[in-house]
Amino acid sequence: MDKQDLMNAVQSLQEQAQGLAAKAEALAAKVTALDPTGVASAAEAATHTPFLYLFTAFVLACVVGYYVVWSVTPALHSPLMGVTNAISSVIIVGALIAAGPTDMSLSKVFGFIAVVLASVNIFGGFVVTNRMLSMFKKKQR
Amino acid sequence: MDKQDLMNAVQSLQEQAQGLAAKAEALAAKVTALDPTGVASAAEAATHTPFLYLFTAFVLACVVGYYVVWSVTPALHSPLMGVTNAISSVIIVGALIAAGPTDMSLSKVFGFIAVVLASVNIFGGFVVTNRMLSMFKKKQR
Amino acid sequence: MEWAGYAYLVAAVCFILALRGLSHPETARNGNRFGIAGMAIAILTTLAMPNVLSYEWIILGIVVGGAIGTFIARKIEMTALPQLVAAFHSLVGLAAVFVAAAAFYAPEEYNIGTAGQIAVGSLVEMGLGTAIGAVTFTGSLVAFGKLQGIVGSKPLSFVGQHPLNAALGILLVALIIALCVTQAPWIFWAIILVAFALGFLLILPIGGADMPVVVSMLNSYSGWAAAGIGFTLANTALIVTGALVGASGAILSYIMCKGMNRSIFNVILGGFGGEVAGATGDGGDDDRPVKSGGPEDAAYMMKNSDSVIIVPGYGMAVAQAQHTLREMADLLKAEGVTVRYAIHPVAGRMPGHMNVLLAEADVPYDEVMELDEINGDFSSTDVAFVIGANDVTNPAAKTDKASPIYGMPILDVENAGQVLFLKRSMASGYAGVQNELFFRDNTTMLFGDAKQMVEKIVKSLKG
Amino acid sequence: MEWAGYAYLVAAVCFILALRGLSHPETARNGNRFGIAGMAIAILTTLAMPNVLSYEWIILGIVVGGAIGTFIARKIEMTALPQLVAAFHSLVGLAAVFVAAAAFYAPEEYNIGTAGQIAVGSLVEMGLGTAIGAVTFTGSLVAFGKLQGIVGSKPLSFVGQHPLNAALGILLVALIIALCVTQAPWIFWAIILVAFALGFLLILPIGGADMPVVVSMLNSYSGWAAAGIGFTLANTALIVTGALVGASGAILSYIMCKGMNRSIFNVILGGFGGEVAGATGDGGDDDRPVKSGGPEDAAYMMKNSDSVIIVPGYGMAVAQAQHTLREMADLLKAEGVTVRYAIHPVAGRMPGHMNVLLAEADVPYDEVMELDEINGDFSSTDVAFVIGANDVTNPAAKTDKASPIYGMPILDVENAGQVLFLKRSMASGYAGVQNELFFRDNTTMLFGDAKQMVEKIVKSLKG
Ligand SMILES: NC(=O)c1ccc[n+]([C@@H]2O[C@H](COP(=O)([O-])OP(=O)(O)OC[C@H]3O[C@@H](n4cnc5c(N)ncnc54)[C@H](OP(=O)(O)O)[C@@H]3O)[C@@H](O)[C@H]2O)c1
Ligand SMILES: NC(=O)c1ccc[n+]([C@@H]2O[C@H](COP(=O)([O-])OP(=O)(O)OC[C@H]3O[C@@H](n4cnc5c(N)ncnc54)[C@H](OP(=O)(O)O)[C@@H]3O)[C@@H](O)[C@H]2O)c1
Repeated sequence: MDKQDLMNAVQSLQEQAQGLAAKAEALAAKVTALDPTGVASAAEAATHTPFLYLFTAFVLACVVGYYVVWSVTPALHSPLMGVTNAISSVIIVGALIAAGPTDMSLSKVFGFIAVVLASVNIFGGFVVTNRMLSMFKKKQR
Repeated sequence: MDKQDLMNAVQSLQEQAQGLAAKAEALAAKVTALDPTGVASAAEAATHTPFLYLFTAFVLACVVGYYVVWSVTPALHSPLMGVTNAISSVIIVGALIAAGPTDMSLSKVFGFIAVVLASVNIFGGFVVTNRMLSMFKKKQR
Repeated sequence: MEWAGYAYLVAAVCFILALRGLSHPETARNGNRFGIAGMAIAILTTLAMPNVLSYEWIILGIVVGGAIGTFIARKIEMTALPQLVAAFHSLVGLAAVFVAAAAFYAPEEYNIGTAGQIAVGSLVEMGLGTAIGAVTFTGSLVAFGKLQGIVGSKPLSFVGQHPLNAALGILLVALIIALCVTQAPWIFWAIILVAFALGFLLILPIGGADMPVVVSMLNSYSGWAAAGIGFTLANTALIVTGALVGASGAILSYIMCKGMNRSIFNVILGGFGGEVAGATGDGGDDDRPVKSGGPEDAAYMMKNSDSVIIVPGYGMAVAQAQHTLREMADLLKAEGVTVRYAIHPVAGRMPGHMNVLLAEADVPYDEVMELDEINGDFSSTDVAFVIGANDVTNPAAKTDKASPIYGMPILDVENAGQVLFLKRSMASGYAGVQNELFFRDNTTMLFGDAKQMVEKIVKSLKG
Repeated sequence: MEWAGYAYLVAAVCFILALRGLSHPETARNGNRFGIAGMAIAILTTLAMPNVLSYEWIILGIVVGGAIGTFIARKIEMTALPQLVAAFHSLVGLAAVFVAAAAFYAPEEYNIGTAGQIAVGSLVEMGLGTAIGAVTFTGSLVAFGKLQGIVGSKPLSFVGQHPLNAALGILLVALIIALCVTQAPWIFWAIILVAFALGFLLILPIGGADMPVVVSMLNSYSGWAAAGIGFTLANTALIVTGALVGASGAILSYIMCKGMNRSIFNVILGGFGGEVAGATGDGGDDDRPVKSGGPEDAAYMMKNSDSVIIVPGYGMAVAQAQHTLREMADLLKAEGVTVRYAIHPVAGRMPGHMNVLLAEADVPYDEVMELDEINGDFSSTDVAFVIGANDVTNPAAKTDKASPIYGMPILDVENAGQVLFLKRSMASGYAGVQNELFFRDNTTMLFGDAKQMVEKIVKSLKG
């Protein structure tokens, strides 16, 4: 093995190494290119469900609401106001999420206040409706 | 630069190259690991929408169906059968997808037959309903 | 493809509006237009999908199918509506089978996997859809045959019928499970064949007169099948439509069963219609005297009354007497008589049957009353003219706990001053029970074919 | 978390069933139980979410809020229902504002981004939700004040009121857009302040008597706001509930407006209730003679009749006369008189107001009839006893095209043999129009407070 051979070998090795490095870099780029899209899109699919489906539910729920409310007997329109008042407090769901974390924060305080307000409505609405409804009695007693 | 130095340099180069190769391999593995999950999950999210949302739509649609059908006047129950017959042929959507590809295949033939059958219903159902409905007239003519 | 989802939603809303329109005759035609619009939107949206590329066959299919459908729908007699609906239904069932088969052989088009590697959830949906579609196909064919008179309308019960059907049902379930495991094409075809057989065997034992309930039930099934396919395709239009059709069929079956005071099981287990023939003989056995009259008597009686309520039933439909009946009513109205029609919810052989026939004869729909609206008015009416109806006037439904129709609401024709019963004989009706009213003092029987008799009454009124 | 979605769907179905139960008094209590179950499911599901970790504050909040709510709901007088609903509504509005604020400061909890980096779609939803919530809060507060009599019930119109409101509305929209662009907290708070002001200014000019329509409308808004938050949280329970509440409020507003024969714009633009005060004076100007009687006359007249229909109105509610009225009806029934109640859809000041008050006084609901059911029966009734009602009996609604109530359906008390009008004066009612019936021959006026007068009638019936 003479000097020339050695130099050649080293050079070729260097070239190979360079090629590998380039390949690795390209791969790395590919990985970083893939990673965000892959993970992000999966995350998006998991957390941010397609608006279309929520919108479909909303449209159908509006139709349901239309029919179900028109079928309420006029004599019970006051209890209807009570019940809708109670169930509209289902936004307590949002309040609970805000009040949920262990650490104290501004949003936790807001969440707590919202929980209190919504609870007043939930209990008040259902109790007053129940009071009204329990008064409605049939004739033959 | 003596032989020893050269050998050391070559060796270190070889080691570096090996390290690079290993890294490249690892990266390649990572890429293959990521690629399928990433692409597949994105594809899944796009094509196979969450069952939950379809099920929600289904439940709400059942409630809508309940109310909307009960509100049909008994005098029009025969046209109702005609219309539901016609609209149940909306499975033509599935038939069209099967009949859509350019290449001839067994499924394309099936799709074609289904298109014909569903079309009979669609046209027949709407036409006969229209015939029935156009006969319903009010008094003062 | 996001927009396609919205377009399908619009189509679904159109279908809801189509049914909503039927809540009143005035809005009904608009409703039908909504239905057509919804279908057009659904079809065009699908055609615009990237994987639908070749249109020749599709257009050919729609043109051929559309022409056939339009032709049949134009030509059909209104009295043949029940069998038409049954026939159309069988086509929907068959179409569902073909769609499922296409999905089985080209799953990649539907994004549910590749041939032999179909997602299990989709296989379940597909297997169920195929089975329901196939049952609907043969079941509706039998119903069609019975209603059209091709197959004998008598219930064909045979020994071991229920165990056999149960066995076929279990086999079907086993095959669907096997399909999910093996994905073998022969199992797919076996499912279709077994379901075909099941459809035949399930419906054959049911009496011809129960066919409307059966048709309605199969309608409901086909709706649920469509919803199932909707899940596979993640298609809102299909899911909503399926639910609408399913609900419609179920509710109409319920209304019919309630109107007949029978449970749906009683209908499906079959054998009921058979009693009709037997009981008809029984009915004739009654030797008590009845008062019978001729067309002139009827014409005289009605001409000299203030108000007449016409109660049409199955016999009017069979005799196609609606046009002549309208003529008779017009003549009476010209004499200053108030004429109205009272329709029982299950008069005839199909829900709303009488209303369509009367509408065909140009009877304005505001003269046609439902049971609840008019039942109180019989007592202030001079003549009730019952034409080809029987069960729906039978007071046994109120008094005789042993009667098969006990508990069914009836039209109180007995409260009218005079009752005219136009029918061919003393035979009983669909439920096979004798009608007490025939023997009442204020009843006059007019024996004869409904159409011919009314023609004679018309002649007598004219001259 | 897939199961949570199903749990929320179950909660949504429970809410649908809750409203469905209200279609009949017999199923209504069960319906209320469904509502409670749905709410429990929604709350427990949320508590089980992985990001809800600390329960102390939540439990404290629910206990405190629940105790307050239960206490108020138990103590409240049934006549104070309208203001109670208004007060509760303001709380819902405020809660929505706080939820939006929480989401703004901790968006990561809601998966809508990080502080200062919130998804634009969510910001729009949040901005709208906050604005609607804030308007609901102050608007309902004003409505509460007017109904409770804290704020003058007179419409407080002022010059430039409509341009000012329009300007505030535009400012609100601009702020929401700015929020989406800059995500600055001060803009968020500005939205809340402007919306608070808008709520005040929008409702202040509306007359006290129109408050029920306003309350119902704000109810509807709060429903749509809840649905909006539902989109942000991708939560079916919220979306469905929001749509239900939205529909309910809209339909009740529609029913009230139709019952008053006014458009919703007419109500919202305000100033109507003001005419009441003025017109009341006008009504008194009429110098035509009226026949007036005392409690003994009324007692004698009713005791000697076969049937009496009682027509309660706002005056009965104000005077809290329902219990005494029931006593009077019992005494009459003991004398063999048929007693029924006729309720106009907008009698009183809130939909279904009279029904609740009568139910409170133990009047069985099958004696309480709706307009359609009973209107034909007045002509065969001896005495119509109108207690604290006025507009809902005014025939001007049928005859006088110039009248503000023209076109509104009315109870035809005039057709009864005798009409008794129990009220304090000749003053007109809510709509401010004179009632022709007072001057009819078959009318007797009973001047006095409803409760005191009925007490006297009772005494006279007893002794
Ligand atoms: N509408 C539905 O959806 C539906 C569905 C399923 C079952 N059903 C059942 O069908 C029955 C319907 O009651 P219905 O009162 O309309 O009919 P029905 O009780 O079956 O009576 C029909 C009567 O018409 C007479 N008739 C038959 N052909 C006639 C002709 N050409 N001219 C004159 N009279 C003729 C028959 O007596 P003669 O033989 O003496 O002439 C028979 O008594 C009910 O029992 C119902 O439960 C209805
Ligand atoms: N129900 C709803 O949802 C709703 C909502 C908004 C508006 N409104 C409107 O409210 C009105 C309801 O009609 P209505 O007939 O029930 O009421 P009204 O027309 O307002 O008449 C009530 C009458 O009760 C009398 N009154 C007041 N206090 C009384 C007392 N303590 N004792 C005896 N009488 C007393 C008043 O006359 P005196 O002053 O002479 O005693 C008045 O004429 C309709 O115009 C309707 O459009 C209803």
